[in-house]
Amino acid sequence: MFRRILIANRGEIALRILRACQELNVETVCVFSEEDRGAEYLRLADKAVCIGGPAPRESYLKSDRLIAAAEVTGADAIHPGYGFLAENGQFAEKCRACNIEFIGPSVEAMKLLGDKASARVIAKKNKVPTVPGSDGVLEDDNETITIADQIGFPVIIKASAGGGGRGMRIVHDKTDLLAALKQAKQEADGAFNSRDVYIERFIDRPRHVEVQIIADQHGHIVHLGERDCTLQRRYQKLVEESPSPALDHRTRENLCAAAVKLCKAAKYYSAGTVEFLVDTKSRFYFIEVNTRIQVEHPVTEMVTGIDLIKTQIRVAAGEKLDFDQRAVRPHGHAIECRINAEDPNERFRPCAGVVEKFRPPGGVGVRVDSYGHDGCRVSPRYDSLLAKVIVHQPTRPEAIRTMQRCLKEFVIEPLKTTLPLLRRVIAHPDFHDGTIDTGFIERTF
Amino acid sequence: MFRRILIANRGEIALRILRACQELNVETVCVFSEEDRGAEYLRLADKAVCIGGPAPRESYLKSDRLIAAAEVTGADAIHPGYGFLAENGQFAEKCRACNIEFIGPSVEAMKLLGDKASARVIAKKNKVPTVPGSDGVLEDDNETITIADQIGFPVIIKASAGGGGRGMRIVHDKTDLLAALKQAKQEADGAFNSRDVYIERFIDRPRHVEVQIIADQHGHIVHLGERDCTLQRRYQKLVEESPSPALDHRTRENLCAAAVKLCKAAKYYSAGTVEFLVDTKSRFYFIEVNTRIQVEHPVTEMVTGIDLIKTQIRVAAGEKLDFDQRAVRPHGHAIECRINAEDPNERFRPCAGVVEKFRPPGGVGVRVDSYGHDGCRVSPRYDSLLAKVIVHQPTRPEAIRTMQRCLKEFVIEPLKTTLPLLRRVIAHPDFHDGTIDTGFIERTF
Amino acid sequence: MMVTNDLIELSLRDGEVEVSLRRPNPKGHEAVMMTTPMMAHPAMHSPVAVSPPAVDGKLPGDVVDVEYHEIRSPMVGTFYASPDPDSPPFVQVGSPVGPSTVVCLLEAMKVFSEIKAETSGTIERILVRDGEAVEYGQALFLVRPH
Amino acid sequence: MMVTNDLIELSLRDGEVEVSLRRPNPKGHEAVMMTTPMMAHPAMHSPVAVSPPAVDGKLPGDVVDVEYHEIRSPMVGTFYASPDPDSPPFVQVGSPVGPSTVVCLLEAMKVFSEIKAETSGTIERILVRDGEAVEYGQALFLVRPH
Repeated sequence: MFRRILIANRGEIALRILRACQELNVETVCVFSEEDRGAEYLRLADKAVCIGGPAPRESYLKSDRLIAAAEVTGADAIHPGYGFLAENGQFAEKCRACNIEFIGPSVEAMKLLGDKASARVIAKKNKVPTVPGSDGVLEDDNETITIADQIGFPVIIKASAGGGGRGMRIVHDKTDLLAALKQAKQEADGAFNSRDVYIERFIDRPRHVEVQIIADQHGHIVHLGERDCTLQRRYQKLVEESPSPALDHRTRENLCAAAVKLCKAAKYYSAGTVEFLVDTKSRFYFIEVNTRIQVEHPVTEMVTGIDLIKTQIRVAAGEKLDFDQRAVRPHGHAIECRINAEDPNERFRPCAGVVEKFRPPGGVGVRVDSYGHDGCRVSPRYDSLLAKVIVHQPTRPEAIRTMQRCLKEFVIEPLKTTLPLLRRVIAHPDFHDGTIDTGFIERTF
Repeated sequence: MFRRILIANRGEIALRILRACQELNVETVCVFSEEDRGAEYLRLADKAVCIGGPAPRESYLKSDRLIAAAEVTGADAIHPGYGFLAENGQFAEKCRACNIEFIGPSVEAMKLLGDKASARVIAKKNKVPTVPGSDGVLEDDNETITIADQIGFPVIIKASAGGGGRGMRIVHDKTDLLAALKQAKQEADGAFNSRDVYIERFIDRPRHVEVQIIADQHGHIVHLGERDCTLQRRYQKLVEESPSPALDHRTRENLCAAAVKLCKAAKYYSAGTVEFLVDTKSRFYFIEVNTRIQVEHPVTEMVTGIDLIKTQIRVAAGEKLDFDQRAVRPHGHAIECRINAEDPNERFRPCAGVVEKFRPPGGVGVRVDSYGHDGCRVSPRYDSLLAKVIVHQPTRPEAIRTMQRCLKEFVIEPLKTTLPLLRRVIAHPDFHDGTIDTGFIERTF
Repeated sequence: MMVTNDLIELSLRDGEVEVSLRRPNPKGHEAVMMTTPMMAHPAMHSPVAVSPPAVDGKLPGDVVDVEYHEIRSPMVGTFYASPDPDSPPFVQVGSPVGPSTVVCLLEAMKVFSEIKAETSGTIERILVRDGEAVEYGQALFLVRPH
Repeated sequence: MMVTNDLIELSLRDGEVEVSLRRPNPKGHEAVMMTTPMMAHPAMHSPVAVSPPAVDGKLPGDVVDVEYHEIRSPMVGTFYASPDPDSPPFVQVGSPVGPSTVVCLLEAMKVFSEIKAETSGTIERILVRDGEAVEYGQALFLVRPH
């Protein structure tokens, strides 16, 4: 096991990793930016090191400073958390070149699965379903027509350089295809200075379901079931749950098996997540792999009873998984809500300032992961995630009820947060019925 | 189900019951004394009613005021929590006479099992082992010798009116018996103005192990395993855990079966606890029944996943248990530490005042039941219990490690608490080894 | 139903009849401390300082340093202003009261208790309505001392 | 090992060499803001106001309104007072410095960076020991301006 781990992150995930290290009897070094100086969670670390200015690129994204901090404090491993450098292969490579273990997958696996295009190739090779599409830039109109016919309508045209909806066109009928293609190329050119577009099958009203993987460096790989993260606001997950209310037993088995197959093919170890879209007919399509721990990992911890961060650290230290697939028996239902410091009336602009009153909920089956407390500061420079409320109950209706109770109980003043929105979302009959899709929040609220 | 429950208690257990009610969609009425006016947990209740002055006998013990408060607020049930009126049969009777359900066992069962002497009679009748003893006051010297011979040495002589060690004499050898008897009688006379004494087998270095029972009004009764509460300070439990580290499988089965048999014989329903002493040879002896929910109930909730307060309310409303004995499958290990506002340097005198800084621990498998927060007031008039830290992990060593981490993380300022003592206790090798007995703290710290 | 004799006997047995008088604010402030009614949100239970003229336009005069007394509820129950539905109320605004003047009935667990003023003066305000639930310590009347 | 030429080039490539100067307290207070060394408990990391005469008896004079400048670490690394173990230190207490005077080396990831004073004055105090680890923003020297 490692002697001392440097935690290259901040806020709730830094605290989460710190607690895991302490339970493994590993010393901790926390880094902080000048903006985070004095944060209470730093008090719990064995050492705390200022690494730079408030802006992420001056501190938490500065790989050399992080490695230097590990060197001067004698840390033999770095946990990157999520965000910042967690999926940066070069950083992982640099760490290991300096004899500091990067707690995550091998650089090879990160590159293979972390890159969308390469992951898609591996998926296809291993018969993991992907969204049918052009597999690259469309060259001419005739090719487009041929491919669209193969894919089947409706299709969606997307800008290769794009994101956020710009340059996208949904085409329901072949006769509209070429006109839409022209428009999409023009839009892509205007927005991204590139006319490159590709097409995919358009998945209407999909659910977002992902599979948690954990694997050691000795070839043992298991999945820990799925998380349903369909409840999103502008591609940001807001509510996650496990098991998915929309999967039947067989789809679940196939989905998890596909995720394992993909990771095995890439010789993946550490914790990772394989993300899928599931359509209204329970067909699933691989979209991407997150080669790190995720914000919503506690949902899986609650239903499986397995501490993902501790396990991730153990396998990084070369230990074998001490459980196999049969020993993973999820029970009950868990839901997580993300409480962001954002103003719903100001188009969810992050709110910053001092939290004067912070009263998290408690009780049976309730966990709150947060760095919050009376008097804590929320910085405008970083992710607005202030707290995660996770509940675990025997059944989904009970879990929903407990979450409602918790959201009612939670007091954060005076900052605006997503609490009021979440209260409405969790109380909505469509959420209870499990009949939502990824566009639910935009359509409904 | 009830429409509205009045919670006839305060502090952490009032909050605990309140949360259970909310999850059952039952409205809540909280009562409070003038001393507790403004307490934050009252804010969570649907209604809050002041029932009297600061002294318990002027408020929380005033049964007529509690019932009047239930009547004027339209509450159809009263949850007594623990302490105060929770084991008062007259109060239970009065409630029901006013058509307000008392959430607890029948008055008959309370009387049968709540009274030590009568419970002992039922235990004997049902072949539940009790501490062998004189079953009443010793009449003369000859009788004493005969009985002591039957019991077997060592024996302990106790004052019938006594408690707290006074009038007690341990006798290891027959030749010392009569002299000790004379001394004990004199001491009893001096201390309690009564020469009545009785004898029992002296159980050397016992463990305190108790069995959690839950039963409905339709004849279904199950046990939820045991709790080991051996770690006590002056007969006050400080640390509780489940399962007991000292029981083998067979003893556990027999112990739990004995508890069920006893409660069944008394037609007991609701939650209840059957307490035993276990000697160094794994022989167990029934001591008493607590006909109410206990402070340490969360330990059982963590290992079984069953919400005891919700279940208690459901069976009080006439519902059947929705699980049977086979469905109860405790997993992992749970430990609870009681954080009392007491000064260990002042012989554990309760500390009162304002908590300026309250930073409870969190993380995987951690639950904190507390009414504490920055700025909360701790009154000298009530129980000094400020918080309960409960941890749940796959194994006992992991649970101990998590508890150590939590006790380190917990900050309560500026009041003195049992935190420093608990940190030393949990770190003690004898606690790790599970080789302690009820006298451990007095001997060791 | 309202057999007053019985009630007093019963309530005395329970030691429930007692009237606590709120002393004027020690700082000599013109405000009267009041507790809000039971049904209000508990966060509002803390005493609120109110300038008497702002409370009720009918309060006579503009003298700001009057020290009102409160007659507060010694129990939890239901407030009745009159001995029975067909009778006039025990007291009204302007009624003079002495220590033993009965000002209302409080009912709890079907037992009616007569509440006495325990102070002398004139009823300035009645703070609860007939049939309303009251909690312990709740102000029922404001009395302007002689 | 300490090939200074290489180091500067490398460190410049990484954009690591930068010196931040702490301005005097805007309120004109006599205190100098200091950060405590990295190894200290983080709770002590917040800047501490210290009156210069109390920091070190050797500080010359009793003038309390001197505005010292700090030379602070622009990076995380190990502090070296001299170019190599056998050489004298770059500067000592009393040494005059100008903006381009090299005051120490900082090593990180086997790269040595020369740190310049970036201010003019006299070295009043050296706040870290040779070979000590320093964090970003940590005060290394106090400079009494001319």
